[in-house]
Amino acid sequence: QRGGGGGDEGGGERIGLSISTLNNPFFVALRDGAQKAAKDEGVELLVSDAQNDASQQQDDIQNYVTQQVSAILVNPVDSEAIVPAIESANGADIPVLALDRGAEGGEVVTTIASDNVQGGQMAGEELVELVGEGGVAQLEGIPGTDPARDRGQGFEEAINAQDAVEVVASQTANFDRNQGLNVTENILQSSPDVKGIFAQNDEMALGAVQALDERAGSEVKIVGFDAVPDALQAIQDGTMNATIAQQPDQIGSLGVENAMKVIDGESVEENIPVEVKLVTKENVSEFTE
Amino acid sequence: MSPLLEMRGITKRFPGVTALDRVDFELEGGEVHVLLGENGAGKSTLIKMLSGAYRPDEGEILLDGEPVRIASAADAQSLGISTIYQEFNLVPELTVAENIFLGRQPRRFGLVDRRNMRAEARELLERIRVLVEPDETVSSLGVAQRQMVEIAKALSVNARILIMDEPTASLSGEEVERLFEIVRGLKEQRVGIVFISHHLDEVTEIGDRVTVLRDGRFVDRVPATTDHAELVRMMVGRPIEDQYPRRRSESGEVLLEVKNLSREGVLEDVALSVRAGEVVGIAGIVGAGRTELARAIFGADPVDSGEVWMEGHKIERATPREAKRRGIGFITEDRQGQGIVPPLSVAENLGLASLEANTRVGLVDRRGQRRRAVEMIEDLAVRTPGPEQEIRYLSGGNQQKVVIGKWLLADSRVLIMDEPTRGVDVGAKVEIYELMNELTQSGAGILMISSDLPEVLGMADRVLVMGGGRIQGELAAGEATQEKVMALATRGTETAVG
Amino acid sequence: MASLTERVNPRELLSRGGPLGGLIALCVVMTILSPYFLTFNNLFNVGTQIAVIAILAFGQTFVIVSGGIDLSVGSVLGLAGIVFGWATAVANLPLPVALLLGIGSAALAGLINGALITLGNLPPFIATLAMLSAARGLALVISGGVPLNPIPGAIRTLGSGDLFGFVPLPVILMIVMWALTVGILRSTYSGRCMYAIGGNEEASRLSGISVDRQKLLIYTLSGLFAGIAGILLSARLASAQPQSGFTFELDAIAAVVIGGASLSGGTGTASGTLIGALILGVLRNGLNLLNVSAFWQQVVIGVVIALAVMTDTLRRRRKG
Amino acid sequence: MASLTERVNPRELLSRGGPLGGLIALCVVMTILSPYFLTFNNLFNVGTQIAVIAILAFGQTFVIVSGGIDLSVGSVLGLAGIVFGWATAVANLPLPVALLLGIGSAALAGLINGALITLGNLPPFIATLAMLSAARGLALVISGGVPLNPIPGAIRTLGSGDLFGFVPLPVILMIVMWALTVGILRSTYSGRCMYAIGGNEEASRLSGISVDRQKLLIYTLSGLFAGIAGILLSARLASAQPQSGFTFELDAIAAVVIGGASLSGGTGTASGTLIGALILGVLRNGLNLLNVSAFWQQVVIGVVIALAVMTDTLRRRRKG
Ligand SMILES: Nc1ncnc2c1ncn2[C@@H]1O[C@H](COP(=O)(O)OP(=O)(O)OP(=O)(O)O)[C@@H](O)[C@H]1O
Ligand SMILES: Nc1ncnc2c1ncn2[C@@H]1O[C@H](COP(=O)(O)OP(=O)(O)OP(=O)(O)O)[C@@H](O)[C@H]1O
Ligand SMILES: [Mg+2]
Ligand SMILES: [Mg+2]
Repeated sequence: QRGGGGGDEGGGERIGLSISTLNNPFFVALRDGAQKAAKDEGVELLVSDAQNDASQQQDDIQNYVTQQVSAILVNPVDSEAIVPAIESANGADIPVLALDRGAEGGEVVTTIASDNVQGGQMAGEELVELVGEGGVAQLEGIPGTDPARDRGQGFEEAINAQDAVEVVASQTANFDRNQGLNVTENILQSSPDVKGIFAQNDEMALGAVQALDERAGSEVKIVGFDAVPDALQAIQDGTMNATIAQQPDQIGSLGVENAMKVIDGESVEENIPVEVKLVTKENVSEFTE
Repeated sequence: MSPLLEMRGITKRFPGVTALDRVDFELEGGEVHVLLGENGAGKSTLIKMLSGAYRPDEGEILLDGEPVRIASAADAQSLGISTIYQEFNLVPELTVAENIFLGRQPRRFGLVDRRNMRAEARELLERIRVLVEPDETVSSLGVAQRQMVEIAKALSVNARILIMDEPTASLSGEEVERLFEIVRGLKEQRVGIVFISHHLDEVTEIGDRVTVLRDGRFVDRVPATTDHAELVRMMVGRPIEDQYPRRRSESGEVLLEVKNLSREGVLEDVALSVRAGEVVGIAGIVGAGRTELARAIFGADPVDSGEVWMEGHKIERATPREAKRRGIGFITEDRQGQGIVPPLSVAENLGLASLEANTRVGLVDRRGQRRRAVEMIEDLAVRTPGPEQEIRYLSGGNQQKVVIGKWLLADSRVLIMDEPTRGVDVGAKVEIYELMNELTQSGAGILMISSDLPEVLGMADRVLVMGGGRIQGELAAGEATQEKVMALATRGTETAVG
Repeated sequence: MASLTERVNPRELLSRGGPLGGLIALCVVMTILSPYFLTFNNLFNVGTQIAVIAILAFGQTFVIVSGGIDLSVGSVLGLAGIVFGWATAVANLPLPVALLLGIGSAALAGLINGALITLGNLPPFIATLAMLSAARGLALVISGGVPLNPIPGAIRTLGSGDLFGFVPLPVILMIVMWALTVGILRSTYSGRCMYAIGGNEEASRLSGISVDRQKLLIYTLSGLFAGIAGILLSARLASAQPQSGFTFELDAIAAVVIGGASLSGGTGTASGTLIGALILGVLRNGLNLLNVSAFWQQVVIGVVIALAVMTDTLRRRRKG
Repeated sequence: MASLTERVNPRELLSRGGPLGGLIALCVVMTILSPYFLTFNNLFNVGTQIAVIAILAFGQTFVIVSGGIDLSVGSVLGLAGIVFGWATAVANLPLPVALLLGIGSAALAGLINGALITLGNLPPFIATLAMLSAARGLALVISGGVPLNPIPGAIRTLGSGDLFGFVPLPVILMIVMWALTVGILRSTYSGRCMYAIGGNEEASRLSGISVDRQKLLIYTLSGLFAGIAGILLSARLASAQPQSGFTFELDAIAAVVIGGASLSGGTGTASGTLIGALILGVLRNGLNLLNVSAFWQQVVIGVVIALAVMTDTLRRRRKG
């Protein structure tokens, strides 16, 4: 019965946005993006901050359900703990859209998140660019986790797309800086002449920087992922060459736009990837504030 | 017709030791066959071949003339062999009832039938007149009671062969009598009984035949009526004239003084003193509170009131460490649980109490420790392949010697000995008595707790008799007799605790 | 002592079933501090959240009572989930077969633990540590590192459905497993053997108990319980995750030990373990409700665990 | 046995210092499989990588020999690093003071463990589990969850520098700590008490050892070693990470137990622990050199750990 009412250009529609936490600039940006889009779309956007508290978030969503909002945007604190909340929304047949993090259960119309595959691909292409030719190594994240899988997939696609650069070693360092250091040291034993390293997150990349010390960034190119402050610093210092930054504001705006589509009964993709950006010495200043 | 049990040419080697060397043994139904031998002679090892704990390296075992293979305790049980081990083999966390029927719990519909088990246990305990509740956990029992539970456990299977490895070591007079009644009953039922003990009078009282072992070798098989001197000669290889060679030395100034020591429900206003050169004996029946008294004096248990003075100094914060530093030593009655440190070597165990004294700026004088240990091993004639041997592998009696040696090395000026010769062979006993003499002559004092009355009467200069947690009376060496002691001891029992 | 008579009425529990006192105190404090805490909804919520750990911990109880330790339960849980997921989502086998395979693989892992310990003569810590690594690896190999779904609806209901419209099925399953554990520990021959072996292995052997066979059984049971927990978890997540169960072993062991069992064996009860799991669950749930910052949460958890258990041990000591 | 005369010549080690046989076998296999393994460079590299775990494990050896367990070493390591990082990077205190604070905080954490166990009468597992959580939380609170750097150059050299141009300083530090541990265990009063307490606590107490005081010392030592390891780790990473040391406790305990110590106490040697750490290190290094896929690595690690220790226990058993 609801949803058809898209006639009067969405007026009176209300969308609930439940954010995992706002003590993190990434999610603040996500909210801003959503609010901007809401203004453009002319809908009312309710925002709640779960402060990284799963059960708090359940209550937030429960409130949205009782307030009969037209759609719920949820950025789960925990993709497992969120399931009951989503199910209760499903029960009241309010469409739910997941932002940045997926949900492990319940019916989610669409999941809008950074495109880790694309990020991995960009990183791969950048590394090929930097290295030119020769062997490179990959530091994998925790086996079996989504980011590890997607970033790895993208990276391999980029490498397979050409044949000047090949992957001589690919080992897991579990997203951990210390293991990044150890594994890199070990890889350097078996393949002393690697020209570059792609680490599936910046922590491991910074570990690699330690392992290579003065060779880092110069003789051996290092590309990371996530654009954490330490990594941006390293890029400025030239010990790292590049990393991948996500675009939280876009996740927010796309969330609202697609929520409207759903309300108006249009169908949307099950997964909506959001562009990621390559950070290099040239543009690093844009990301450090 | 062939004997009930026959062991031929049994040999058992352990790293560094040949415990048994081609030993023969036989047992008739309805006979009590005593195994006699010094500590470390191989008695326990021999019977462990029958109970399935060890397998012989050589030799064969025949039951009713049929060769049998006893690979596990289960095998032994199915052959009708039941064993009371020298070391306690109870599960402290479990109840008396469950320990008795361990591995054989009565079941209904595949489930353990508690009620039934409890009933059977109570029935059994009453039959052998042990006053413990089937529901008590073993950890709450004293050594004496534990021993009785072990006996009940062994009796709970109707065995054709019953093996008893020093069952009387931790029992006092009347309990021993109770045990012997049971044994006589079993003889009626043609049960064959292997009986190990270091008390020769028990041998004559209950035994039919005696097999003597020495250094793991078969010495001889004689009727139990053989006189003690002869038995001792076979065991030790030399005659022993005086079994209680007490050499009194004129007692000097008071070393240890205990003033009105009391602990709720355990000790009641106990006062005693030990002078230099004196052996003070404490007699009493099990449960009298002697062990508790000893522990209280040594600071091992808290007390409600009372003072302990050592050489004129009041021991303020009563802890074992303080007591030790003041020069008190304590040989506990529970050797396994409180005496030895099983994984450590003989030398390490010997050095334990003197460790602190041999430490300079935090560093232990290990060479000295080791040298002293080696000397002590010789002085006490401890049977061990070497000072490095883990003490858990020593025979019971030899472990006891090590525990005593530990305190000798800590040169304590007052030694509290709780059942010091429990499980120690006649020869070694005399050695320990001689040691007590040397100690007292060198001006030390000894407080000797013992359930072995002849020992108390033989060695003590003064006898304190405990009952119901209080000192019921004191007897001078001259006037003390079994009767007088027992009279005093039982006077306490109506007020007995626990 | 616990082994003697584990009744389930509170007074007994107070004296043997571990730190019930601590749990009650904790609940009282939470009720005072947060209006959300003492609601049917939230309590069932806690129950649902601890169900998986509790079932793991029940299996662990067998092992710890018998004087061993099983570090592999977390990984084995993951393995069971993946095998089950593979059987349904990839091989499209009928549900019963899939369940059999999932739980069976876990039980097999447990059996191997037992074999390594008895035949291989390895310390339980090493044997199960090896399995911790191997089982996790296998789960990754089988799944290719990706979550396997969909999980059949029937199973998903087990994760999210409820009885009489308000008792969550995971809680039901947990209670069933608890009862089963109580029964095994109290009334079966093997249960009694666990206490005996844990209390004095040599004495047990000399009493004719075939210790090795019992140990094989004990570790197999632990694996079996881990398998059931694994199915439940993938039911709740509506997907089988190769990583699920990571570091659960610590929670499981903690629940057992907080519940009053001793790692040296011979003591421990199912009810104690349940209380241990509840303490952990209530604590985490409560800290969320009070929305304590993530960092301080860990500090508080540490402090509260210590306090909760102390109430227990100090009381015991007072009792002498 | 081990406790009495721990010599360091290979034959002794073979019989007491844990599975040296397993380590040698492992090295032989690696040498055959990978040309890069048996090079000075790589061996030192292995040494550098195990240094942190080995130092943790040395501290853990004291605890395990005395019959306890310390789960908190990983978090305490992290805490020490963060306190040190805060002192240098945030509070700009002079290096010696910073070191004192960092290592001191770790020792204090250990002392608290000891107090909880002796005065608080908590099982070591619970006390140190609580500390595991609390110390991690504190590290996060102090650091605000972000890495703290820069670490002063002098310390960074400790992480990356080397002696005579080829012996890495972390290896030197590890060897020094090993020697220290050997000395403490073999020749100090407290060292001997550790074996006694682990072998039979009551007998030790009744031999006049003040068990409580010794335990306080033992857990403080474990904390102290964790502190030193923490400084070393932040030196290697040139940054103090609030999360560093996560799950290290498992590696540390594993190294000790693989090294032949029994969790029931009374046995264990510094050399055994070193061998245990080396087995873990060589294994991971080798798998990297062979570029084994992440999934299979875990399977292999599990299998090899089991095999390595079995060589040891089976030989012991053969000796009867
Ligand atoms: N498991 C073992 N390992 C090594 N040596 C052992 C082991 N068991 C016994 N021995 C040695 O075998 C010999 C015989 O020991 P056994 O216990 O049979 O003596 P025993 O006659 O029972 O002495 P006691 O009267 O003191 O009990 C002793 O020298 C003992 O050290
Ligand atoms: N009748 C009893 N009831 C309860 N406990 C007893 C009884 N008899 C002995 N015990 C326990 O046995 C142990 C030793 O007995 P206790 O010290 O009380 O007297 P004792 O004279 O030293 O006995 P023992 O002759 O065994 O040394 C103690 O721990 C005590 O608790
Ligand atoms: Mg014997
Ligand atoms: Mg006594």
